Amino acid sequence: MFMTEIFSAFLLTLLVITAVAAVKTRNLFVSVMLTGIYSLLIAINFFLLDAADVALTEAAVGAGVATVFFLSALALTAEEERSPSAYRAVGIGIFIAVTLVLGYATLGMPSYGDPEAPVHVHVAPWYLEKTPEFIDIPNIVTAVLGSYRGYDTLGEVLVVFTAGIGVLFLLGAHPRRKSEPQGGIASGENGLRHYLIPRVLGRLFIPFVLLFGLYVQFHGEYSPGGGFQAGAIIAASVILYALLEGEDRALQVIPPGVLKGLMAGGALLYGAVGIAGMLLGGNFLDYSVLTSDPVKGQQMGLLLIEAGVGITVTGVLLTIFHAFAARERF
Amino acid sequence: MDLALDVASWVLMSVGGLFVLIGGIGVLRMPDLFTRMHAASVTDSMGPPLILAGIMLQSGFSLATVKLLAILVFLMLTSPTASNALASAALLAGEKTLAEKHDGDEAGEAEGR
Amino acid sequence: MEFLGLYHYLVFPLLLMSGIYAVIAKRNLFKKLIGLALMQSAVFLLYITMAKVEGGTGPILKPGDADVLYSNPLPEVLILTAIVVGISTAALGLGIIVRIKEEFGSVEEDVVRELGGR
Amino acid sequence: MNGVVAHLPALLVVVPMLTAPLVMLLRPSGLAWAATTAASLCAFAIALSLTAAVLAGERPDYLMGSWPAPFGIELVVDAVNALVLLLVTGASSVALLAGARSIDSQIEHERQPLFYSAWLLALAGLAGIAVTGDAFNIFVFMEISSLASYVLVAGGPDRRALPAVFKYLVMGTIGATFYLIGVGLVYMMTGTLNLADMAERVGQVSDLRPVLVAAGFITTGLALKAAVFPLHLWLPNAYTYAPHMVTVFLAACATKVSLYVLIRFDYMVFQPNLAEHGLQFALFLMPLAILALIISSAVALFERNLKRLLAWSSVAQIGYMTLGVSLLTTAGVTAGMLHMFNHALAKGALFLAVAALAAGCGGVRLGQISGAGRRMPWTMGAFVLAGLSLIGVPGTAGFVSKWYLLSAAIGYGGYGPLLAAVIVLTSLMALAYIWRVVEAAYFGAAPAESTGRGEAPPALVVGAWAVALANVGFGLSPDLPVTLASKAAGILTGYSP
Amino acid sequence: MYYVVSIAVIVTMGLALVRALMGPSLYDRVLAVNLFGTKTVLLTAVIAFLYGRPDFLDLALAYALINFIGVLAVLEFFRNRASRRTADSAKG
Repeated sequence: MFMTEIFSAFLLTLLVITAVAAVKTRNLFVSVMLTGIYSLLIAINFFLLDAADVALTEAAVGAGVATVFFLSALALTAEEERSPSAYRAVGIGIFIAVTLVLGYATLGMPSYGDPEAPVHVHVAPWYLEKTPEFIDIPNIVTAVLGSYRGYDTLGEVLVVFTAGIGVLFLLGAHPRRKSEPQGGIASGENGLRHYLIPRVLGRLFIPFVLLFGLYVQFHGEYSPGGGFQAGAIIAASVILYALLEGEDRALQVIPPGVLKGLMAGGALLYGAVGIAGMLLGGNFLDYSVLTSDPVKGQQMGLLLIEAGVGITVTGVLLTIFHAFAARERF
Repeated sequence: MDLALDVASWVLMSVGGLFVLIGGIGVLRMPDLFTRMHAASVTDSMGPPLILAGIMLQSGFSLATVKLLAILVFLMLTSPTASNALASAALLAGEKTLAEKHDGDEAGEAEGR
Repeated sequence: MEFLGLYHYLVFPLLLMSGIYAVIAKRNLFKKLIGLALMQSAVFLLYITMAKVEGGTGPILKPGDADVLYSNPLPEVLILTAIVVGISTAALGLGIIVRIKEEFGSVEEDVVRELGGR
Repeated sequence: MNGVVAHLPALLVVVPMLTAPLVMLLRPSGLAWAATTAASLCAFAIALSLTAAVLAGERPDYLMGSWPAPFGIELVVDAVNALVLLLVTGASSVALLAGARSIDSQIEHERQPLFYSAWLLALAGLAGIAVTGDAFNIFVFMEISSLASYVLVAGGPDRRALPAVFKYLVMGTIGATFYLIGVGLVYMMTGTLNLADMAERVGQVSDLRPVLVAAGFITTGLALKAAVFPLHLWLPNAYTYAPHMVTVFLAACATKVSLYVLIRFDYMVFQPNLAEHGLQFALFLMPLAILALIISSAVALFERNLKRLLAWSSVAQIGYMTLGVSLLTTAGVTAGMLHMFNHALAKGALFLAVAALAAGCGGVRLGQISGAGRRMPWTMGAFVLAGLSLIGVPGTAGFVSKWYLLSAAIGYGGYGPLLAAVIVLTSLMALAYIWRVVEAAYFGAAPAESTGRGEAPPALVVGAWAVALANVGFGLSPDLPVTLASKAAGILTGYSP
Repeated sequence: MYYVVSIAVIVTMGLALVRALMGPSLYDRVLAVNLFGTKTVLLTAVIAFLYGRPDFLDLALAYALINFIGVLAVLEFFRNRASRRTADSAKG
């Protein structure tokens, strides 16, 4: 695997160059484009480091949805960075100090890929060893995410939910409805309608993207994927629709009330599964008690909570997208 | 049989890689946006079919082949679309073609760097 | 080999610091958020790097294969969480920026400060 | 019934956390307030019963999903976090009960369900941080509480709330990221995320350099979140421009929860295992605490906005807590924990009174409240009582913690008397800045245009008085906080052999 | 043989990055980003086989979808900006 090491090193170098360029450029649009590249690069690196689930999430969330969000916000603010940098000396000073400190820490770290490193001999082997017995699904990441550390994941769903609440709170309450069709991104009547080819093709693709999202959602126990990735992909498909047909049409398909319901419903579904565990005599988020067979119960619990995650993530990402898109430019 | 398959996928993948590389060099070296776009479309339309076909020969017939086919169809449809849309956007925004001998004081030019 | 492994660990502070530099030294609020995003992804890299086992493969069990070496699933799980936290923070920050632009007419820190916001 | 008791540590977090999505969907905002208050009171009741259990010598713990400890996530309640839990749930409940009218006047109706939902999330997040025994879980709940508090602060009616909240967001995210780096480095060296397991395994680590760096990152990150002195820049503006009730809630507990994590992590994981780390910790925190005390009190002396004055005073008071903790003695930690509790009482009452003043005078600048003492005698009465507690006058809660702090400082030996002198000096400064408010309120001429208004909404005044009287109550019979704090100090210092 | 293709693709990615950094126009950068995206798809597909885990092909598929949406979002941004500019100049 020596060659992949070289690949990895080369890609990491590109990563550093991209990051520096993204910071240095004064044009914010270019900066956003470069962060898109940065996301793709770091996702490939995750993939090279065997983290397929993370690579999928980073690509869907970082390169896809985040870029759309940044662009929609950029459409509402200024595109050029005007003020020169300040506190440059402070910045560089901290840069050097922290780099040295972390370099110092590097000296004591276990060498890269060492199978005897502490992370690989404690806790983690237990997951790899016991999952077939307790939960019996091939994707250990999903097992840890949904069951062993399901409480973290519930917290994470609520972080997303909070972000949705926050954006709605900031932008949603008095959306300045547009008087002319030139608001934020994807506003107006027609979106990309006059681009005939993308429109035709895009419409062709939307069902497939949705299908793929559902596949990622429900196949997450067997292959990379799960609620977050699926939520992001499904949200992306609706965003695609909004880009092609205009934001209003997309809102007709899934009205804001439904989006709110999705946001809350997913989190509540997750919580309900946890409480069901409690009522049936286990602890909170104990899925083994859901059915008479503990392994089946775990699998059912995982399926349900992943669905909850997917629903909330879809709802929140779309809510945020619409909140930006409905805003009139200043 | 295996040998023939190996040779075939070797050839396909190498040629595909070559196209990708040529296109990449073209994107770097060509003088203006539209010629660069032309170079990029070489990598998009010649690279994926050859490379993915090479992989398909290796993988035999399985779920992976179907996925590869899906990726291929997807790439073959989306990249030309994206190129087309990009070109028309650039053209609408006043980006000049090489033939029009642009002066370099266009809005797009000033925004770079 | 050893050097290449070390390289992973050294890239992490560089990425982290380019993000922090943007947060400290840039006065454009949008750029600060981009800096935050870069910074967070750097941390993701640290975690995933430590999950890798030499000669291992992704932690999705292969049916029927008994003695396969798998990489560590736990950091992956943590980073999945952290990625979602990152996008949530970014979205909220963007929302605030849009509101600042509406209220103050600018997203430059010094302009906003002159208009009374600190 | 026994079954429910076993689930209490989880329910404490789960109840507000799962009420939040429901509240968002409630249409009439009165209903949203009622549901939020009910959930908050429920959490408060749970916190009380957990505290009772802790006082009875139990140590309630809970395994999430029934997975055994280092593999799953474990919740642990002991004296240290029982104190913090009481603060968090209590502050939220009091602010909600007293401030329904105040919130109603500051947040538009259609935004209120969202606001209350964010409030519950902040509550769940803060309680979740305090109750968990897992390092990464702390990060997740820290993010819930931070994002929710950004939303709450951004609800402020003044447009200057927005830049303030942006700064809060940036600095909070840097803090959380630093914490995440630190946890990552410790995890790399120990392979575990459970705090107790971590504390055990750090001792067996072959190379301690990454752990040392991790300690630095975690301390810096949490110090940012806790607004320890030079990293406090986000705090004054965020508290000033937030809606009044949010200030009451957050000022009473948000920074203290981060401080709790800082103390817990350092005393539990790092100090027993890193040679000389206790000293490094003290050397890092003590000078900062002294600077915080002197500089922030001085700034507060010259501040004309009442809320910002109190916010700067909060930065100074965090200095007392870190000072106590940095002494590394049982007496010092007791004093620090005790002050955490008492300061929350005093600040809560003060900010409630300020909210009442704002309602009665139309503003919180010193010029606007002049003459308020005559028109709003009840409100100003509560303010003065709480102010006395903040200064540390005998008979109030503030006196108890100052007393413990002074005796801890003098018992410290060496330059202990010098520290004691700093404590006395800054208490005098507190006297001065509280006096400025009192002077304006009682002896200033009332501005002509606001003479028509009278006393504030009764709920606010009652709330302010209730908390102010609690200050007196806990000043006269300080058994509960003192027992909890000394138990907590025993646990914390007991980690180091 | 996977290595050969990977090297070609990775080098192309490097070239695309150079173009993205050089510009000069915004469209050049978008072109480079798009090129970078499709090359990422290819690289993931190849690496999935290089690692002997064809089940990881889902990633490549996801990248292909996301990449297309990203480019459309950029185009929409441009279209929007153009209409904003006309509005601005109309306002004077």
